[in-house]
This record gives sequence, C-alpha cells and structure tokens, in this order.
Amino acid sequence: MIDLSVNLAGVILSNPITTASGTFSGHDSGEFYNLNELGAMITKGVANIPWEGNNTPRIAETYGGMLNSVGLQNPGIDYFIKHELPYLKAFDTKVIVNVAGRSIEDYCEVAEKLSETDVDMLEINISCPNVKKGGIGFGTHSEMAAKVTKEVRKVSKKPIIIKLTPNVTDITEIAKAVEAEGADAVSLINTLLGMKIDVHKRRPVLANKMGGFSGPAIKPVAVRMVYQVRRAINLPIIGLGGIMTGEDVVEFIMAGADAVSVGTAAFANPTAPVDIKNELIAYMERYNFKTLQEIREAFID
Amino acid sequence: MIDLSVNLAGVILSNPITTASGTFSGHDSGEFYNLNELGAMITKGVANIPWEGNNTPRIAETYGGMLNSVGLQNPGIDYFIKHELPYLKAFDTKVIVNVAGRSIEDYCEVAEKLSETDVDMLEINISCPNVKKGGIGFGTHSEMAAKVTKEVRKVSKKPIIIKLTPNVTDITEIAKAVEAEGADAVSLINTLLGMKIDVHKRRPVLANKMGGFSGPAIKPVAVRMVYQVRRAINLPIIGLGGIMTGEDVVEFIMAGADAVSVGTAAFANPTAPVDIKNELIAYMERYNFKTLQEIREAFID
Amino acid sequence: MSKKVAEGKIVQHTEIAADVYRMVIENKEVAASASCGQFVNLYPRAKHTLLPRPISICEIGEETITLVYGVVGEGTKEFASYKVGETIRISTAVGTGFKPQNTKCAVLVGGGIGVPPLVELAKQLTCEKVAVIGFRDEPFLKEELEKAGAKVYIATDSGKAGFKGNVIELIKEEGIEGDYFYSCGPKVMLKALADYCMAKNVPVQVSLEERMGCGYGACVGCVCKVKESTESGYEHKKVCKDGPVFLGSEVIWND
Amino acid sequence: MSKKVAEGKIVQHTEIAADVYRMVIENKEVAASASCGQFVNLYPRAKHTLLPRPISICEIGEETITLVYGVVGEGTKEFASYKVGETIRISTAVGTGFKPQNTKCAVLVGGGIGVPPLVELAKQLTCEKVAVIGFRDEPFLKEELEKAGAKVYIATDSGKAGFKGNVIELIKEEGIEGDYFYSCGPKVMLKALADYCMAKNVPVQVSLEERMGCGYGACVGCVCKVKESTESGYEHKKVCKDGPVFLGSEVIWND
Ligand SMILES: Cc1cc2nc3c(=O)[nH]c(=O)nc-3n(C[C@H](O)[C@H](O)[C@H](O)COP(=O)(O)OP(=O)(O)OC[C@H]3O[C@@H](n4cnc5c(N)ncnc54)[C@H](O)[C@@H]3O)c2cc1C
Ligand SMILES: Cc1cc2nc3c(=O)[nH]c(=O)nc-3n(C[C@H](O)[C@H](O)[C@H](O)COP(=O)(O)OP(=O)(O)OC[C@H]3O[C@@H](n4cnc5c(N)ncnc54)[C@H](O)[C@@H]3O)c2cc1C
Ligand SMILES: Cc1cc2nc3c(=O)[nH]c(=O)nc-3n(C[C@H](O)[C@H](O)[C@H](O)COP(=O)(O)O)c2cc1C
Ligand SMILES: Cc1cc2nc3c(=O)[nH]c(=O)nc-3n(C[C@H](O)[C@H](O)[C@H](O)COP(=O)(O)O)c2cc1C
Ligand code: FES
Ligand code: FES
Repeated sequence: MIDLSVNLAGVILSNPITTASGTFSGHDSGEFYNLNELGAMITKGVANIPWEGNNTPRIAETYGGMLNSVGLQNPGIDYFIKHELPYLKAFDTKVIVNVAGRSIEDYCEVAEKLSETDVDMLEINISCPNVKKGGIGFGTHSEMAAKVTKEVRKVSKKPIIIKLTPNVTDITEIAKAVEAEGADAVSLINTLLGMKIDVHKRRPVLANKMGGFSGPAIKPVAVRMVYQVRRAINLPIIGLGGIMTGEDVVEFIMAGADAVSVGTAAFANPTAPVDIKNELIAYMERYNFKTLQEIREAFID
Repeated sequence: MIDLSVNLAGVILSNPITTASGTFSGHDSGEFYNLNELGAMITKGVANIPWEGNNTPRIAETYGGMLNSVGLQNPGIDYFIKHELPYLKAFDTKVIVNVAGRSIEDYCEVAEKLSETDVDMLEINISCPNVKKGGIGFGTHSEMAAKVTKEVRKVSKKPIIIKLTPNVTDITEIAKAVEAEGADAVSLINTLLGMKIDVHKRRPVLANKMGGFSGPAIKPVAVRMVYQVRRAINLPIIGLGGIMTGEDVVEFIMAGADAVSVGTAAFANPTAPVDIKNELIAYMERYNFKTLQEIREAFID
Repeated sequence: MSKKVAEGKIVQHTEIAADVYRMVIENKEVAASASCGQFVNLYPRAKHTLLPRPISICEIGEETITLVYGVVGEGTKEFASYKVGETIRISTAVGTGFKPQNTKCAVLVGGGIGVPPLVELAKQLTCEKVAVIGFRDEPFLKEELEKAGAKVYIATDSGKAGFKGNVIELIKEEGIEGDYFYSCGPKVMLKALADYCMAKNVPVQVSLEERMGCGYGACVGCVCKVKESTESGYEHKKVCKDGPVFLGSEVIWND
Repeated sequence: MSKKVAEGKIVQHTEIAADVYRMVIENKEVAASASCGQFVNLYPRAKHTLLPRPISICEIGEETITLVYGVVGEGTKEFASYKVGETIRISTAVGTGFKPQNTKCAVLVGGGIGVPPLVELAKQLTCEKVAVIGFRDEPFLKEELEKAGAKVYIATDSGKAGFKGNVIELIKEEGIEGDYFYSCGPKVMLKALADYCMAKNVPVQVSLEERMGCGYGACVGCVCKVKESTESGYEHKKVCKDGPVFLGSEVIWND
C-alpha cells in the first residue's frame, strides 16, 4: 500500500498535491474534479480589505509559460470568511489561506481574523510582483521578510507558511531569515518577474507592463531553489513552479520538497491536480516506492 | 532602403545580429551559413590560461529551454590569439571576444593581451554561473561588478561590454554600477541558474548539478530586464535570452536593446542567426520601418 | 463536477473566408451543455502554447456544435491544420451567454469574428430580427443568419461588399430600429453601440472579449469593469464566468 | 558552408523490435555527405523540445540513409509517430566516424542501440569479420550484419536469444579473436572492451555517446576525456566533432 501522506508543520495532508494560490477556486475548479482528492486547497490571496486588482489585459502567454498581472484582486477577509470559507470547509481536505498585504499590519489583521476560524494553515505571500506597495519588497529583503514573519507569527494561532519569491540574488538567505523568526514552513517559488511586448500593437501585452511569470518554462529555476533551500533550512517545504506531470512532482520531492502545488498546469488542463496525483502514484508503483520519504531518500545527490 | 546598422560604443555593426557567447564557433557555425551576414561574432569565453571545464553531462534539455554546465572550457588567451583570432578576423564582420576570469587580475591580463590585437570589442563575462571561483560572484554584487569594470577599463584599449547576470534582486543596480565605472556597453542576460533531476536515474542530470538556463523559456525575464536597464542607464545594450525569431528581436529592440545576440536558437536550428535576420527584415518591410531607431520609437510605453 | 474537457470529433472543417474557418465538432456532452452566447475552450496540442483558446458557440446541434474562428496566432493556426476525422480538445460550454428576449424586433449587431454567436441567437429568437454585420473586407455567415430568419445588412471597411463603413453608420444610414439589441465584436464597436443604445434608451446585450488564463473562473485574469455601488463605482467581473455577455448599460468601457 | 539541415523524405519506417524503429530517409545531400560511424542530428518539430537528437548512420545508400533508433523519450517518441511520405528535419552527416582497417579479422562489438553503426562498417570492411552483439532481451540487425558478410554472435541479458550474458563474456566463452576491434554501445561495455583489448594489445575504435547541445561543434557540451600530455594528463575533445569514434586506448573512462 502506498502512503502519500505528508506532515506539514503538524498538519497532516492526505497527499502532497495542493493548489497553487491564485490558480484555484473552490467553486470553479470543483466543477472539474472532486476537491476531496486534494492534499490541501490553497486559496487566492486575501487581504484585510477588498482589492480591485489591475487593469486588463492581465494575462499573456509565453513560450512554455504565461504572465499574469491580476494584482491580487480579492473581496477582503471579512467577505472571505463569511461567504467563501464555509464552502471550502465542507470538503474533506485541508484549507490553506493565502494572505496578501501592503503593510505588516495588513498581514497581521488577516492572520488574526483567520486565527478565529477553522482554516488549517496560512500561507503568507510576501512575494507577489504585481502590487506596487509592499508585496515584492517584503520578499526581496531578508530583514523585511524576517520582520513580517515575526509579527505574523506573534498573532497567528495557525501554522504559517512563508511564500518566497525567486526574484532574489540568494533565496537561501531569505529562507534562513524567515526560519529564524518562527515560520512553520516555506513555499517556493512564486512567479518570476517577466514582460512581453506585442510587436504588432507595439506595446506591452499586459496593461501593467510587467507580470508574474509561471508555468513549465520556469521549472528549472524552481527545482534549483527548492534544492538550495532544502540544504539551508530545516522547515517543511512546499515546492512549486511549472509542475505539469507526476514526474515533475517526483523531481521536486527529490530536490527536497515535502508537498507541492499545481498552478498554471490547471489552466492547460483543468483536472491537472488529480491527473498529476495519479501519475505520481503510477511512478511510485513502477519503482515500488511506498512513501514520499522513500523517494526523497532514493535521490543521489 | 532598410538600414540595419548599429553604433555600439563607436563600433559600427552592419546589423544588430550577433552570436551569443558560448553558442558559436567560427569554424563550425560557419559550416552552416556565411559569417559575413552577422553584425558581430561574439566568441566563447576566453581566460588568461586554459580551462578544462566541467565533467559531463554538461547539457540538459528542459521545457522550452536547456541547461548547460560547460564551465567555460577554453584554450586560454595565448592560444586564442595565435590560432583562433586570425581565422575570425578574415571575415567581414566585427569580432567581440568574451572574456572569462576567476579574479580581477585574470580579466585584466586577457584584456591587456587583446588590446594589442585587432579585435573590435571585449565582452566581460562577470556572470557565468558555471564556475566556482569568481564569475557569478562578480556579477551579483554591485561593488564587485564596479571594481572589475574599473580595472578592466583602465587596461583595455578596446570598448568593453559588461555582461550581466539575471540572478539578482535588482539588475538596474548592477547596471548603474558598471556604467559609473566606465563600461562602454552592457549585454544581458546571461543564463539563469537552473537544475534538472532525472527521476528515473534519481540524480541531477548535469554532473555539476546546477547549470545555466537558456532558450525561449527565459525570454520574458530577459525582455523585462532589458526594459528595466534601458530606463536606468544610458549605455548601449545588447539584448539576449531566448531569441528564436525576427519578431523576438523586435521585442528586444522595443524594450530598449541596440543590438541582440542569438544563442540557444542556433542549437535548434544551426542557421538561426541568418534566418532571424531575414525575419527581422521581413517585419520591417511589412510595417515600413527603415531603421532600428524607428522601431524603438514606435514602442508605446 | 458538471464540466469537463473532452475529445471532440471534427466532422466538418472548411475555410469560409480568408483565414476564417467553420468547424463542426461532434461530442454529445459538449452539445448538451451549450446554450447561445456561451463559449468553449479549445486546447492546442503544442506544448509550448499552454492556455485555452476561447471560441464562441456559433450553432448548437443535437450532438454537435459549430464554431467559426479566425486564424490569428499559433493556437488558431494549429486548429486550422486539423483534418476531418481528427479530434480536438474541447471543454464543455462555459460562461453566461445571451438571454434571448422575444421583444418586437431584435437587432443583432456583429463585427468580424464576433458574428458567429449571433447565429445561434438568431435561431433561438422567435421574434422579428435584423442582423447588421460588419467586416474588414469579406463577409461570412450571411446565409446562416438569413436561414435563421434575420434580415441581414452588411457593412465592410473596404466597401468590397455591402455598405462601405461601419455597422453604426449603416444602422443610422438605413434607419434600422429595434426594441432590443444584441452584439458581439471589437470593443470599439461594442462601446459605440452601447452609447448609441443608451441614447436611444434601448437595452443591449454585449458579448465581451478578454485575455484568459483558465477560461473557467479560477484565475480572475479575464475581468471587465461593471458598474456597482462600491467605493470605486465598479466591480471587476469575470468575462469567462459572469460573461461573456453583459448589459451594455452596466459595462464601464473607458480604461 | 558544407553542412545543412534538410527535409528528408521518409521512405520506409518499421518497428523492428519492441520500441526500436528502422527509418529510411531519402535525401541526396544527406546520403552523399555520410560516411560510416558518423551520425546525423534529427530535429523534433515540437517546439518545447529544442535540441537535436543525434542518431548514428546505420546504412548509406545512393540517395538514402538508414537509421535505427530506440524510443526512449519525447523526441524519439515524436519520430516514431512519423508516417512514410512525411518529412523529417535532418542534418547532413556530422562527426568523425570509424576508420575501417582492412586487417585479417575485424571484430565488431555492439550493445543494444549501439549496434546500428556497425552495419555500415561491416559493409565497408572487406576483410574477415565477426560481429558480437548484445541486447537486454530482443536482438535486431542480425540479418543485416550477416548480409554484410559478418559471422554474428548474439548475447542477451535475459538469455531469451543466443548466449545469456554480456558481449565480453561471450567473446571469452567463444574464444573470439581478431586483430582489430570496433565497438559501439553503453559506456560500461565500451570501457570493459577497451580494457580487454588493452590487455590483449589489440587496437579498438569505440563510438561514444554524450549529451549534446548543438551537435555540430559550437557549444563544447559533448566532451570526453582523451589522454594528452597536458598538465592534467587529458584534454576534453568534442564527441560530436572529434568523435563520436575514438581509439579505445586514448579515452579516459573513469569519471
Ligand atoms: C469569450 C470569447 C469568445 C471568442 N469567440 C471567438 C470566435 O467565435 N471566433 C474567433 O475567431 N475568435 C473568438 N475569440 C477570440 C479568440 O479567443 C482568439 O482569436 C484566439 O484565442 C487566438 O488564439 P491564437 O493562439 O491563434 O493567438 P495567439 O495570439 O497566439 O494567442 C496567444 C494568447 O492570447 C490569447 N488571445 C489572443 N487573441 C485573443 C482575443 N482576441 N481574445 C482573447 N484572447 C486572445 C489566446 O487565447 C492565447 O492565450 C473569442 C474570445 C473570447 C474571449
Ligand atoms: C553520437 C550518438 C549516436 C547515437 N546513435 C543512436 C542510434 O543510432 N540509435 C539510437 O536509438 N540512439 C542513438 N543515440 C542516442 C540518442 O541520441 C538518444 O536516445 C536520443 O537523443 C533520445 O532522445 P529523446 O528525445 O527520445 O529522449 P529525451 O530523454 O526526451 O531527450 C532529452 C535530451 O537528452 C538527450 N539524450 C537522451 N538520451 C541520450 C543519449 N543516450 N545520448 C545522448 N543524448 C541523449 C536528447 O538528445 C535530448 O537532448 C546516439 C547518441 C549519440 C550521442
Ligand atoms: C493567475 C495567477 C495568480 C496568482 N495569484 C497568486 C496569489 O494570489 N498569491 C500567491 O502567493 N501566488 C499567486 N500566484 C503564483 C502561484 O501560486 C505560483 O507560485 C506560480 O504560478 C508558480 O507555479 P506554477 O508555475 O505551477 O503556476 C499566481 C499565479 C497565477 C498564474
Ligand atoms: C552552451 C552555452 C555556453 C555558454 N557559454 C557562455 C560563455 O562562455 N560566456 C558567456 O558570457 N555566456 C555564455 N553563455 C550564455 C549565452 O551567451 C547567453 O547569455 C544565454 O544562453 C542566453 O541566451 P539564449 O537564450 O539565446 O541562449 C552560454 C550559453 C550556452 C547555452
Ligand atoms: S479566465 Fe480565469 S477567471 Fe476568467
Ligand atoms: S554538441 Fe555542441 S560541441 Fe558537441
């Protein structure tokens, strides 16, 4: 019997497949597959107040990837807790709420409010490249990353995952800083910062000019960073960035991830999270792996 | 009549197409197309003494891209000047020599020796991720980048292009630092740092584990960085990273590049530099552009 | 779990104008899911093109749907290469389509590659109907609209066929009147028509286009601004789910 | 400018063993450029797979070349789907191949998907020749080697056909002798054979495999270590240009 379970800072996921923040909606993704199949649902970023997000176009396709500049459009934490959370909690899987903020106080306010609910974990997004104030700034400087972690850790009654940005010179430095301040886990990577120009219209494709770059194109960067961070800190890692297949999941696990998130893949194929989970099981059966830990240990570094 | 010429720090290229360092060999690329078609040939990195490079495998394919860990294998500057340069100089195009080093002294020694030859420009690679000593370290810290630039500038009688790495939090900071110390131009981007794991062999594909990530997958990062650097400094820019088509060249020019380099594309198609040049001309004819400057000015920021 | 991506069988595929193709796809589930003004997502097989291509449903049959699409980029170029008998990756119908109102006289206004969804709409409207359709150069779907009982007026930018000019000009020129408008086409046209209808005080349903990430409501990539009594005076609604069809009067156009 | 990438026409394409295909490609220039032990680069059309796939030349005809390849990953899977009549993107021949030496008795040692280049070599060697070929399970190209005049010995790991064991064991078992060896196959086999030949003091030409970037000498991705009187005792030589064939005695194996 294969055991896919994962212990993420004390929270037990039935399997390592989670949904990357911003690429999943309970209602809409749930039209395509049974949400109970997921190890956890990670929600779109939620802030203390409603955010309108950026102007359109917000999406551009690139070679093997895509750009988005959604800009964390969200209805605010109060609406979320009242109207969206109950729906999610009805499923037999874990709920991880992705938290957005423009200031440390913003993050803390959301974390405090969520602490009074039955969500399982918080994922603190200090790395979104699509908001002008805060966001990216927190994730690219160790001191700021440490500070956010410290303050949110103080007020949160839930385990906190800090989501790291790849747009830095040395990601291990940031990872160490958030570990030192009490993060319970880290997730990486958020999107790279990218840009596309329409040479016929002669302007950037995105209204916001630059956007977050995701999809299979970026996987080599993500695997590298998970590998580096695994060797720098002891916290559990959620690995993501370009996962399209079960073998991609194995790649992240071998690099050092405890769980993974599937993002852009769910645009190319709405049932990707479940298909990928089944491919992971097929890989494990083929090589007779019984647990994820065995996969990790099979890696020859 | 279309005028494709480019003035790069006083050196006039007949057209903007150059060959990305490490993806071109005069003898071998010249088997596929007429080298005189190029705006300039940029050579593989050359160091003061011969370097053996890394163990194999040195190459891995990724989704829309590739990794390499060649590690700057090269025969050393003396051999280069004696045996390779005369061959290159026989062509009616410019010669730009890419310079590798493990210390500032290394760079200076090569620059001094090349100053006594008839090469047209030097491209100082402070950004190769594949060498342990130096290389990447110089490119990721403004002070070090500035220092290399300053010292090489002192000894070089040729214009120097500083080649920047994308593996940094803020590339404009590095660009400004090298501009301040007398760089004549910058080229960007070098490869991203990436990794791939073979889940069947259960080990990294590259003997060196991590490698330089190039190809069309990375283009959105390259375009974004050229766009950012163009708005931060006044030096000429050679833009590169994932160029596969003539329209990709236009994208870089609109983002702010003066010239471009074609790298990985020449692996997927050995005549890529010439094909891309012809596609650029076709684009210009279609929209009635007469010069590259007109393309740049047509961009609506 | 009411939605899925299926393999549809291509049973007809013809070029009906320069670079404009009509594809009839057989798949019971897809056909059963469809209503007028909705769209489907087509998934290219080439792995370097990841995102779905949204295409409006032009006609709905028992076991088939008909799409009409223009070749503009890599995805539609790939689709155009498919042969009859091959399969295509296609989603069941998505979005909120037209709400046919059987008023006295409906006016259907289409521009270029926005004309297709008007065909199924025309078929479902039992009232009197007029179609005013504009093209750059070469008209298509005229017969289909006529077969659906619409009186068809054509405008082309080049003047090659029908009226030389745009659809709004043609409407004014011909004095076309109606008590309900429906429209699909380029944003500039939709905006002009919405303004025109607003001035005339006739309702208009408009079908919008926007770049999509997921195509099914998960990514919030495809929004448009709809008037709302919020602080900013609007709310971002999803074109792929709340739309593509909105009331012209509620859309905020200028951004 | 003596090299090019051309469109070759596939005139035969058959599966000759499980997941092993024989493809005959018609293109005058490619055929004219080829010599034994060289390889060609095949270029997948799928855009997410960028790099050329090096495949040894198995046989050279007037206007055709024959390749035999195993399906191992995305590129070879794509090639396997090509039908007779379709074209394939193929380079003219590259690399430095076997140098046939007409000694008294040549021994050709091949392992699995390394057997193909031995066929053309056997055809060109006019001396006595023995082929010792090993497979995991299922042999192929036996008839072709026999037709080229070689006495063929077969080994399989599974023992399903011929001798159960590897080629070196088979050579010892059968007491196969020769005054010149040629080989292509997995590195472990080549190394063992080179050691064996060294001990016997017979020359051996070995064809190496390495991951390639360009496949034509530009990127220095595909090197192997060849003994040289440098400081380190070796030099990195390009498998795609200086090789794939080297003298067994000059290759440094252990890394
Ligand atoms: C609701 C809706 C209905 C549509 N119905 C039709 C129809 O019936 N017939 C038809 O010909 N076209 C229709 N379109 C436009 C059609 O989606 C695009 O022409 C198509 O996606 C272009 O794909 P491509 O790969 O050829 O172009 P590329 O430029 O290569 O596409 C790159 C990316 O941009 C997106 N994109 C490009 N153009 C558009 C566009 N105009 N709108 C939205 N996304 C775009 C693509 O989906 C893809 O993600 C509709 C669009 C929407 C939003
Ligand atoms: C000189 C030479 C001659 C060869 N001759 C033959 C032959 O005659 N018949 C045959 O079946 N195979 C031969 N091979 C091996 C063949 O190149 C690989 O099996 C093939 O490239 C795999 O491609 P893929 O896309 O199916 O695999 P993937 O694993 O998807 O390929 C990914 C990348 O790895 C490279 N790669 C994978 N396996 C190998 C390998 N063993 N050697 C080198 N590169 C590899 C691919 O070229 C590609 O760049 C030869 C290799 C070399 C170097
Ligand atoms: C449309 C879109 C919206 C996103 N929104 C968020 C978000 O709200 N919060 C967040 O932390 N990450 C967000 N991300 C980043 C993803 O969670 C993920 O880190 C990234 O896309 C890389 O994974 P992928 O390549 O599998 O998509 C978003 C990504 C996309 C494509
Ligand atoms: C095989 C290989 C070798 C390279 N060697 C060098 C080098 O010696 N010096 C250097 O500055 N850049 C080197 N590069 C980086 C390229 O010049 C270029 O910056 C990078 O590949 C991005 O461009 P591309 O996507 O068009 O390949 C190398 C790249 C590749 C793929
Ligand atoms: S395209 Fe993703 S929500 Fe509409
Ligand atoms: S593969 Fe590029 S030099 Fe051999």
